[in-house]
This record gives sequence, structure tokens and C-alpha cells, in this order.
Amino acid sequence: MTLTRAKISWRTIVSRMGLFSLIWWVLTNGAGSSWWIGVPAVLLAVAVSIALVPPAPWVWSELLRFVPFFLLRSLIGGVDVAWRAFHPGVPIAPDLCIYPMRLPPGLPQVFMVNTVSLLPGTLSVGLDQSVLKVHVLDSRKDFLAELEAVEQSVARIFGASLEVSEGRE
Amino acid sequence: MQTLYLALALFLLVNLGAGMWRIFRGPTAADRMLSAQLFGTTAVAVLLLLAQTKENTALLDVALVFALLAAVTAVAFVRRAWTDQEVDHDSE
Amino acid sequence: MLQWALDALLGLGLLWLAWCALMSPNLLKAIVLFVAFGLLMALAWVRLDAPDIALAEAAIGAGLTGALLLAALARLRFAYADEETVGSPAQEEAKVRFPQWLPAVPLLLVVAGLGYVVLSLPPYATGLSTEVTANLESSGVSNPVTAVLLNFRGYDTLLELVVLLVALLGVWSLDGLALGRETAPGPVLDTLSRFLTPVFILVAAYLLWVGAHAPGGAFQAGSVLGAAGVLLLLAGWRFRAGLTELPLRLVLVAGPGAFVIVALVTMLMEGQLLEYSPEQASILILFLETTATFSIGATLAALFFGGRPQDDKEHT
Amino acid sequence: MIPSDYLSVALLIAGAIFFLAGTLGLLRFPDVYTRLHALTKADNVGLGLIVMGLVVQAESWAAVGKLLLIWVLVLLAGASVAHLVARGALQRGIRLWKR
Repeated sequence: MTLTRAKISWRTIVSRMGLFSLIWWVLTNGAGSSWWIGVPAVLLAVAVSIALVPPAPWVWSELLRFVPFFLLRSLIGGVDVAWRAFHPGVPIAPDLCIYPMRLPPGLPQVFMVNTVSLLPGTLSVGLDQSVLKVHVLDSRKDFLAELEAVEQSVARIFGASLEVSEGRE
Repeated sequence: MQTLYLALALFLLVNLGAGMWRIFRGPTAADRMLSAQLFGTTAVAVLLLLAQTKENTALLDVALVFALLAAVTAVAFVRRAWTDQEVDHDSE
Repeated sequence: MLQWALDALLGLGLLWLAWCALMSPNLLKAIVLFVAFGLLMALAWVRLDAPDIALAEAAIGAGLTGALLLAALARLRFAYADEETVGSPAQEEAKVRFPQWLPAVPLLLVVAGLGYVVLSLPPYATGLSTEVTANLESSGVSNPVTAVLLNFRGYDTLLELVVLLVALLGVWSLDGLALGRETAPGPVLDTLSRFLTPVFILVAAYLLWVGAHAPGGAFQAGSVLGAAGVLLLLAGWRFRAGLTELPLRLVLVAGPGAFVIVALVTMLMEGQLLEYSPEQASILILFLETTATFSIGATLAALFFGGRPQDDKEHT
Repeated sequence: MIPSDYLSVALLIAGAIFFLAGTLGLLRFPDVYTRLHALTKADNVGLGLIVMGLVVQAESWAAVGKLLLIWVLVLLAGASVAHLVARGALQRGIRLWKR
């Protein structure tokens, strides 16, 4: 539970305020009279989130580029697993594989762990000191390329460079 | 359209009933918990469909609360009720 | 036709789940079945056109009760860890001393009483909904359920809050069972709890606001807030020692306390307990609901935590 | 029916089929890890398709937002819970099924 005291910039506060206000607007169906409670609620949520979630240097354009990739891949993941469930022979060949992550620890790693669980044929079953344990549904398929692609995208989203952290050992 | 929503809700409920088999079958505690997860996701889907049939946006809020709280039960299981060794007392 | 099939499936499923949950010798299975029962029950309330109760059931029945029961199961297992869980001598003895048919007697009495009440009801009754609708204007809110709960029958809600507080006092007065050692939550759970907490706060505030004119209200909002607390506790979060003493207790009594004060003031000013003048009703109800939300959330999270927070020594 | 209705119908039915696949996987797959694959991925895609089917019909942007918010929450919770359960199973020594 170590919380790194990163500097909290105005940009973080304003962007979170914007995000939570958007959620509030969505929840209340845009009712103008709701801001009586909405403003204190959004402020409280921003205060709590500042205390809980350390500011992350998102690169918004990369995040937006990631969304269609993720949607498509998770759709394929659903189709893939559905096909295996419907198939009379249950064509699976599960195995456990180890993937040493080059991403910095914290949010980037968690982001990748969660993404991996929704991609075709992979499920993250453990994260220990940057080593990701992945359960694969079909070990005959080339899942390493996929994992690397995901890692690259996540690195771009968080503005992290994989090459620099490669020499961390 | 109304008929379709209801038919799909019914289909999802039957599907849910089939998934219940896992609660009884196990074999591990985690397998039983998976059924509860299935319940959560399916209940959200059924609520969304019913919200459309009744034209009642309050049902979307029910679905929202489900979506938020389903995780809490599962986390409580993983963090609290899951014993270290997998022993199953019942042999049905 | 389809509606019939849906309702029949829901009804039969509920009965079946209730039976299985009651008869299961495996407690974990019983809890999972109970959670499933809660989810199905919420759907049944939706079909019965009672979204208010569906929302409460979703928040309390399917969400928090499951977590509470699972935590209780963990403590039970820990308490009996040295004995054999099944068929321990103590349990066998208890079985002999306590005949299994004994609970059936009060149960049958209750059933007989309920049956008598149901049979003695007048065959045609309009209920109170017309009166509620007629007086809705003066209640300060436009959701009839909230109007009943916080205005027409405010004392019901006041007593419910007190019951919740008494439940917590009961738990606190019991000898707190220490939990077993807790493993590290891992970064995924840690991140999940951090990300979800602000969303829980927003949703709780939303339910509080929407309660004035649509399904929602303090109990639903409070349980969403309580769930946030439960999630943080599960992720290994503990408040600093100073905060769990007086500040926590103040939050716990704020809801019922505010209610009692309002009740007394209204009695002095209007001559009747919890009788608000129509002009002030809206703001008073909002005030009561807000304090109640915080109290309910804190109480539920504290209930989940179990023993008194300051007894918890093993955590850092 | 207007054209968007056909799209909506197709999406809704496809979503239901994914839910069926999730249940089939839950019942047919051999161990808890493989069942997690089925449940997490198929049900999330199923719910996503149902949400999209309803988004096509939605009357306001706020309603669209609420549907998407529900889906994102289920996605986040589903992925995290799947990881937690799998991690717990591995820590508790539940062996994985191999062909």
C-alpha cells in the first residue's frame, strides 16, 4: 500500500472533474436541477480519487487508438471461446506460460493484466515482480505476438518506453 | 420488438438455469463462485432488456447497481471465504 | 404468453433456489445459492412493477449480504479451525440437546398468525395509495415511496436506522474474532478498489438525488457507499487509528441523530412528531437522507469489518 | 421496422448467443481456468452486443452513456475478478487441466 506522492497538477484535477461531471450528467440524464447534489458529489469524488489514484500520464490520443483495437480483439476473443464451447470435441489445449513484462509497475502493468484477460485465448493468472503468468486456452496458437502487441500499445498509452526499462535487471 | 425483448430475457433466464448446474457440481469452491458471476452478468443483461420493455429508466439504475456490486461479492469470496486447501465436504 | 413463461420461471426458480439454499449442507454453496436468490428476487420485483424494491434488493440483497455472509463464513471457519469442521464432538452434542423439530413450533405459530391476518382482511380494499397520491403535493418529493418512507411514516425509517445501529452495537459487543492472516491483495484488486471508489460515490449521490422523484433513496445510496467501504477493506485498506474512534462513531450516529433532532424540533414547532410543513419538507428530507446515507454506509462497512476497529491490531 | 431496428435485433440475438456460449463453456470446459476463459470473454462480449443493440434504439445521449457506463463497469469488474479467481486458484494449488 505504498502511495507515491506524485505531484498533483491542475491538469489532473480539471480532467478528473470533467470526467466525473460527465458521469454525473450521464447518470442523471442531464437533469439541470441535479447539480445541487451533483457539484458536492463530483468534488467529493475528485478529492477521493486524488487521494486514491495517483495521477497517470495518459496519452489520450493513444488511448483512443487503443479502443477500437481492444474492442475488435475482445470480440474475436468472444468468438474464439464461443467456437470452442460449441464445438462437439471441445478443441482446447490449455497451458501456462510466463511473460516477463517490460512495462513499469503500477497502473501500466495492471492495465495490461486486465486487457490480457479479455483478449482471445489468454487469461492472466498471476503477476509477480513484473512477471506475468498467462493461462492460454490453446497453446498451439501464437499468443506471444499478441502479448507483445498489447504491451507495445499499453506502453504508448502511458508514454513509457520499453527499451529503456529493458535493462532494469 | 417487445416480444423479442421478452423472448431474449426468457432465453437468458433459461440459460442461467443451465449455468446453475455448476453451483451443484463444483468441484471446487471457485467453480461455484463462477456461477454467481454468471448470475451477475446475466442479471444485468436481463434488466437492460426489461428496462426496454417497460420503458422505465429506473431499471437501468438497478442494472447499474448490479454491475457495481457483483464484483464486491466475488472479491469477498476470493479474499475471505476461500480456504487455503480445497476440501469439499459434500459429495453429491 | 411470454410474460407468463417468464414469471412462472422466476417464481419457480425462486422457490427452488430457496429450498436448495436452506437444504445445502455445504455453507459456501448455500451462500452462492442465496446470492443467486437475491439476483432473481430483484428480477421478480421488476416484473411486479416495484423498481424501488428491486433497487434495494440489488444493493442490499444481492450485493452486500453476500459479502457479509462470506465474511461470516470465513470467521466461522477460522474459529473452528482447530476442531474438525464436520461432526465435531461439540456439534454432535449440540444436535442431541437441541431437537430439530423445535424451531418448527414458533414457525407454525407465525404461519398461523399470518394466515389469520390474511383471512381476516376485508375482501375489497383500496389500500392507501390513493391517499398517498392525494397528499403527494405536500410531501416535498414526487416519488410516492420516498414520501411514505421519509414523511408520512418517517418514524418507520427512524426506527430502521436505529435497528441497523443496534445490530452494529451487537456485533461490537461480541468478542471480536480475529481474521486469519490476510494475503497481499495484489495490484489488480488494489487498482480496482481505487478506481471504483469515486464511481461508487457518484452513484450513491445519484441514488440519493433520484430518490426524490424516482426509485432510489438513502438506503440504496447508503448500501452503495457501504459497498465501497467493503471493497476498500477487502483490498487491505485500513483507516488510521485516530479516525476509527470518535469520527467513525459520529458518522454512525449522524443519521439517526439528525432524525431524532428533526423529530423533536418538528414536535415543538408543528405539534406532531416528524410533521414537516410543506415548504420545508423538501429540504428537510434531503438533509435527513444525506445524513442517513453516510450513516448507513458507515454502519454496513463496519458490520462487514466485524469487531471494533481499534481491536484490529494485526494490520499495518 | 426501420433499418436501425434490424441492426438492433441482430445485435441482441448475437448477444444472447454469446451468453449461451458462456454457459456452455462453464458446463463443458474441464477446469476452473478454462471455465474462466469462457465466462469472462463470452459473457462480456454478449453483454457488449446487447448494450450495442439497445444503444441503437436509445433516445438520448445520456441513455447511451449510461448503457456504456454499465458495460465498462462490468468489463472492468469481470476482468479483475477473473484474474483474482485464477490467481487464487493457482496460489491454492488447483492444478490445471492439460490435454
